[in-house]
Amino acid sequence: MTMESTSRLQKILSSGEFAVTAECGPPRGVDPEIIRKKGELLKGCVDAVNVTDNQTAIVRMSSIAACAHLVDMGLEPVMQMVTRDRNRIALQSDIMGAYSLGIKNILCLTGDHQTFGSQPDALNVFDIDSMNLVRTVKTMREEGRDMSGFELKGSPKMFIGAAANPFADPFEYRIIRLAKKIDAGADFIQTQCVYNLDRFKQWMKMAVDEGLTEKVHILAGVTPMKSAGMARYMAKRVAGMDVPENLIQRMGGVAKEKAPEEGLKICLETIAELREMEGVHGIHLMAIEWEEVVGEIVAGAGLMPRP
Amino acid sequence: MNQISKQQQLPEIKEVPSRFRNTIGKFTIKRSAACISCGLCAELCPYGVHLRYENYSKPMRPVEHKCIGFECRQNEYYCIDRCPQKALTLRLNPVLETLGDFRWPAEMLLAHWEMAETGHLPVVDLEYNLGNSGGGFDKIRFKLPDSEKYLDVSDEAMDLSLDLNKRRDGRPERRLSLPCYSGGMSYGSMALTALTGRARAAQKLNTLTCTGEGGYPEEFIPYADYVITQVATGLFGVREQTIQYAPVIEFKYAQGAKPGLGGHLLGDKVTPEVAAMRETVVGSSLFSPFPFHSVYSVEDHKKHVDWVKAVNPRGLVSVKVSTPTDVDMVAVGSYYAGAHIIHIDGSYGGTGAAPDIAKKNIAMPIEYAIPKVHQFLKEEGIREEVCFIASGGIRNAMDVAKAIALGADGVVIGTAELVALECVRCGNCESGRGCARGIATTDHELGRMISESYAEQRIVNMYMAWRKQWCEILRQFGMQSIRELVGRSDLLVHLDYLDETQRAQYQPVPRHRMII
Amino acid sequence: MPKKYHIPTKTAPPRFHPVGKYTTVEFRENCAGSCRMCVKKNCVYNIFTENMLHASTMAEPEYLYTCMSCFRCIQECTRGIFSRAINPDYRTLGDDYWCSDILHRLWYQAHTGKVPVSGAGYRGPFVAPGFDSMWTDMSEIVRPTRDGIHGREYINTCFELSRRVTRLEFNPDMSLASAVPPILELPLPLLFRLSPDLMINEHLLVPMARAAQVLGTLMFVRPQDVTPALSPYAHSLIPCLTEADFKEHGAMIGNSRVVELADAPGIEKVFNAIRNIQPEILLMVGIPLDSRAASRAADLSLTGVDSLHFYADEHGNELNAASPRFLKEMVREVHLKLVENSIRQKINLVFSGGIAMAEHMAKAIICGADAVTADHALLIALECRLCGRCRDGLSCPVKLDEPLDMQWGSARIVNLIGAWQNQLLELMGAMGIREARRLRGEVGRSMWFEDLEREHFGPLFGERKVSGLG
Amino acid sequence: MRNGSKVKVTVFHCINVFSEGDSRLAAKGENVELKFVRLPCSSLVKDVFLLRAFEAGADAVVVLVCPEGACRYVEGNLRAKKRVQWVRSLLDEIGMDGNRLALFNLPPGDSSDAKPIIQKVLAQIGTTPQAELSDRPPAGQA
Amino acid sequence: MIVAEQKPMAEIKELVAPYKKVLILGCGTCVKTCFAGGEDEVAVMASALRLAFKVDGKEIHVEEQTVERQCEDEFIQESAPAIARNEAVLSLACGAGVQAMARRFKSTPLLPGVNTTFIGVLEKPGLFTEECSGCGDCKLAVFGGICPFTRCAKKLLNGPCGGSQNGKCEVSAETDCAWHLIIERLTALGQMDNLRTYIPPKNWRASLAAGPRRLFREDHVI
Repeated sequence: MTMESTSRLQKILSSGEFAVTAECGPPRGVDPEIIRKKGELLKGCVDAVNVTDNQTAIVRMSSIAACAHLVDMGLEPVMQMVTRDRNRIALQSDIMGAYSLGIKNILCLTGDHQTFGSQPDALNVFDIDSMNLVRTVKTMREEGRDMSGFELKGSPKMFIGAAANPFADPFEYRIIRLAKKIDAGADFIQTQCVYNLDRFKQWMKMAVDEGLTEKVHILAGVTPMKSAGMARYMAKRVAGMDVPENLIQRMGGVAKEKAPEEGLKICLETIAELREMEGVHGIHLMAIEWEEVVGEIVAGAGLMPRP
Repeated sequence: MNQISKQQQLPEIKEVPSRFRNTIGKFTIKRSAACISCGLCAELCPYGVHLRYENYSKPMRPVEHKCIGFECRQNEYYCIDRCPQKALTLRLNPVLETLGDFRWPAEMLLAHWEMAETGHLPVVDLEYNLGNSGGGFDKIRFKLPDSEKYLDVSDEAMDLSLDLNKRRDGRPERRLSLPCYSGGMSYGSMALTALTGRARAAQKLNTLTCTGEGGYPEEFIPYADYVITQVATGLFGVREQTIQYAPVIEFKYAQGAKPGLGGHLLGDKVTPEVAAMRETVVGSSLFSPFPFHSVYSVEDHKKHVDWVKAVNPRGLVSVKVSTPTDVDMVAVGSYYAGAHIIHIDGSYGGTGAAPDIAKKNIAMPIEYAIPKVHQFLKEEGIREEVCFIASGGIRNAMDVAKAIALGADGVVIGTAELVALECVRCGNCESGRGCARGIATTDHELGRMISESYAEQRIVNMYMAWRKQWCEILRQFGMQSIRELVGRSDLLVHLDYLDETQRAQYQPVPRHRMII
Repeated sequence: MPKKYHIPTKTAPPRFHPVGKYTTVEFRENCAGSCRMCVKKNCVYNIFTENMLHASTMAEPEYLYTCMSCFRCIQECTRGIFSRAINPDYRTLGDDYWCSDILHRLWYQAHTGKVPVSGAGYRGPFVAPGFDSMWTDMSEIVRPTRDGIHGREYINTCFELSRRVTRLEFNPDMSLASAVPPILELPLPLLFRLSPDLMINEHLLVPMARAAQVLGTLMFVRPQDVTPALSPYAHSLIPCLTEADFKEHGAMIGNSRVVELADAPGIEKVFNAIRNIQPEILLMVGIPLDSRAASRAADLSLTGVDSLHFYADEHGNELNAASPRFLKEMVREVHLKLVENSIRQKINLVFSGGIAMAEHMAKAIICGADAVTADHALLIALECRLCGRCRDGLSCPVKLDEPLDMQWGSARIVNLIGAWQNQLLELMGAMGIREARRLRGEVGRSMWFEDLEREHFGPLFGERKVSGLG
Repeated sequence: MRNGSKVKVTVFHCINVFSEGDSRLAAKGENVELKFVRLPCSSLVKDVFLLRAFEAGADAVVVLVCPEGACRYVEGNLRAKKRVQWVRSLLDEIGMDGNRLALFNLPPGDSSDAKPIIQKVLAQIGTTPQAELSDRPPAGQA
Repeated sequence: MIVAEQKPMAEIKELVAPYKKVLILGCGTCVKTCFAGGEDEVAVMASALRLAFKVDGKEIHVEEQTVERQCEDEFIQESAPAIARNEAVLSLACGAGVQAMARRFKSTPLLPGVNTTFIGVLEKPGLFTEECSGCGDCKLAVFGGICPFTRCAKKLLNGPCGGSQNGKCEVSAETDCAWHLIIERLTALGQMDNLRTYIPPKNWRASLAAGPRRLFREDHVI
């Protein structure tokens, strides 16, 4: 792992400390206060805030701008960037612009398909895939050149993240793909929400066996469930999610008003198990539109203070 | 002794599949879109109806002619019931309604295609012994045999041979291994490959084929010892040389398909090759005169026979005539003219094109002529001195056996050999470019549809299947040689001559409403 | 020898798509027919090229007439989507006697003027009722030439409607004492008649009369059907009159060579009245072919009539009988009755009804007729499908109720008769018979099913236990 | 009902359900003019046949097929059904009532059901013969 | 082949409405095979249009013709007399065919009767699937003969996204995940190593990115 960037997240991870990041979706509008409010909630309980890029293909304030607001507040953002909406020209220019605004972390994604979002009629771009985006950022960072080989005046010293989904099919191939992303230049990996711990363990073991955890920091995705309905929805409707039936039962087994409490309980149990797992270097909390609960979870997991 | 051992070397049977992509079967199997390509049907079917090739997950279209149909229901491998998707449907093939005719019903055609393909009698339940004509052979049955007489000998030990020369006149005593040989089909009427294939099959089977009246193509020369040279009224392509090639020379006076008419080849079929062989003009219709313009009496006839005998001192002479009311007299006349073989061609046969009016109306069916001639030759005391051959509407092995039991020594086969080459009897031998199936055609493109080896082996296969049937008949009557069967009309019954209780013992006459 | 008789034929294609025999059953959903190996493109007979045209008028979807049933499309289609069925319209064409096969062949002959030829032997039943239980003989070594080449005699198909004189009488000076009767020789033992069972109109009669003129034969016609359009052909018509109405049609009698009178008791009494109108006229009496026909013929033969014309029904069956006998037996009965009475030579016999094919003409003559008439066959030559719609007052699918091209119509009929004549020549040639006159009553040159069974199977199998054809 | 004139119905039928004689008999209706088109298999009703029947002036088109599972060609009647559905939707699209076209499964050889079926179709389409459709003023001017 | 589907009748009616004499011109190649524009479809379209206008009380004269290929002048020429007789042409060919016609017949309005959808195959009776996008830079050898550019909703080159489950694409449960198929096939071929190597960004210049493409075969030009 090359130590090139000046990212705080990177420092924490490379120091061997268990890292905590949280997700923050920009608003469907222009009001920066909403971002700031979310930032306040997360301040002091996470190491970095992960800002989504038109997630689920719904049009929102741009990730770059939202990140810039957080930088202003003294928080460290992780800028998500999807290849769905930009061709290679826009991607590179946005990366340079973001860095110039003080954004030090990037999470390179392909992005959800637009058919699920607010604009299914849109033309997708997918000029390059996430793998190539990772490599592009790395090349810019380490060689100081853009994709065309042009030498840049100053290079974005970004800490590069990529996503992995241990629960998608075909399972055997998932490790190959992880290795490929690491080869391409990923410094950290953020996984899909972990509910099925058995399968996650199996995946982690394969990653450890392949020696991949030596090369990369893996942050396990964790999402607290608010209700049995949400559990069922994620199990059925969200692509790439694996919510075991026993968890759905468990959520459904308690009274409706008690459900959020039960969700948090599951979440804390999961974090506890994750912390024991070899190769897991941190967690990524995706409390979707429920940011106020992040502090409670981090505290409950005994991970305070942050950073 | 030498003869016998030669006979026992039976030609090899080799599977020769259809030339066509889709075979026609008695049953049809449809695979619906519900099929999930699991391949179970292909694993189950022992008859090879469902094929599934490696790395091709979908089973191929069913090989319908191998399917044994509804009787398969009792088997645990019955694909229709076992298919997990219920995607297969079995039906009687409706196309059979449009195939075949009264004399050659669809099932008889299918069975002969199968025999020619495999060399065995069909596994599928097909009626191949009886036609739908409602008379003649279709009403004649072998008597129920006496089970005590059953002779348990192998097929190899059976003698099915036919002696062509019984005159003991110093000419070769030619013996064929089968009680039949194949009829004249002329160069020009048929694809050359099919003709040569027939000659090759004749060699393999130790029997004969015949040039017809279109001349002697040089492709026949390697098989010359198995090819009859026909001398017909048109004398097309007849030369001293071609007479000298042949073991048997056949005078064709008349033919059953168009008795009293000469042969004719329409202009479309007279290609440059045919024209050269027949020494005529390309594209001009060729009509053979009728009769021999130089023959107006038995004496004239004898003159011809003597001439041929002088040209070819080792040749046997066959005289082919049709079946007028005085066919018996004609036969005896031919004997006195010096013929070794008397060949009577009945009215319902023929392979080539003929006016419909002639095929249907002129001269009598062979079923009547055989006993008439046989009896007359006996009365004249010369039955043992001639080889009496019948032809014309003799379709299958059972017909052959019946004809022999009625009094013939052997028969000549035409149509069945074409059916072995996948003729559908559509009857369009002369129209346009000739046979659309590449059999009776001189069209260069269509003629390429048949290869010599295909034709040879299909014909060999069919006769080998027939041989099995003949052997079984002989065993049932305690005979070891087909010569014992000649004239044994006492072994036959005719359904119309039985009272009702007796008739019930025999297979009834098939009667289907047919549209032809 | 009369001069060489030759019938000029010339292709006359059908106006309507003839009802085809086969139709392909194919599921287009499985194939759009754009494959390089498409059997529709490769059909040897090119029958699929016009396939869409058949569907283009919804008057009636027509199936493939031209399909020759070679099965190559069925067997070679890469998707195996073809099956074949018999066209249901073909199945129901005509009736049991005038079956679809006969209609098809008549259409073919009227179209091309050629003898129907096919390969692969005979396809029909061993024996069938009617004329199909009788075969004609052949001769191995004698055959007259059919067309008189090299100066040899050709086969003569003439017959006469003339008055028969059993002997000539001479005056003492050896001059002829008896009047020489008029001679009317027709080149073909076939006359025309349009059966009133189906359609009769001017559009049909004119081309037929013209064809009769071209062929040198005569056409029976009812006076009520005669229109001015027929006047150019008056010489080729035989008016069918009755005792009651002949006087009204004197002009017609004057223009004709033969006139027919419907039989009635005492009909012979009006013969002289007609001869008074036209002394040269030949008289014919029309008699229903029923159980009394033979004795009536014997009676009438003595009355000075020249010819008798017997009417069977449209299927050639005896009239007014519970289980009618067929033409074959009926002709035989009439003929033998006259032979028995030694008056056969005095009279000419013409039979009508059920003459559907060329062979019927020859076979009826063998049974004892001098000539026969073509009736439905003529209508079929003009594409009639015998659907019977006209009997129900419905429109004709081939528009025979509307004017048609006279040239075309007569060409179709000439073609048909040309083909029939050729076939008659084939049969006579095979028998070695040089004159149609010699064929008459010559049963020795034919073979009958019952006789063949008795003579050839009797000694082998004993006595037949079933009646008829079995 | 059209003034004085009969309603025209074209019936396509598989000969297995409905024989020639039956169709001739049935054709002699009172207020309905029936036209029968015999087919060796109902699958031969191409979509264009159905449309052309309407073009030729039919007020309704009825397709009579064998019961499902009884087709000699196994799937002919199913295909006829699909095509009828497709043409019905096409008729709806072009502003002719899809109900003018109907398919019925009849037991083989039983023609007694045919008349009520045809009456049913006629009841479905109401009383507007096709000819009167074209007499209507063009859309928008009504 | 090029797969197309007929436009809805309402749209076609609108296109045709201004004209009184229209030639419906089919194409006997790809669109015939996908049941969108062969002789049969032309006949159905003609019949349906006539009926549709009859219902509206309008008259229209419709002529039908189908040529072997509408994208080649040699075949287009066959339709020239019919085009001269009509006011407009409703072409049931693919977009290429319509444009080839437009180039040849300058004064006749050309109306497209089908939507050209994709280059595909007949997967099973009645189902056409897109299998090639004509990108001009074929890499099927690497992917075991299955094209991820076309058959993956995200055009991914370096492995599947996280959304595929049970071998199906996240975008539609009816679509096979192309990557699933690739992995299955490469496993069977023993070529999984193909997927360990990194596939660089695609050169889209060979595709539509560089504007309309041209293919010039100099060796075929004298």
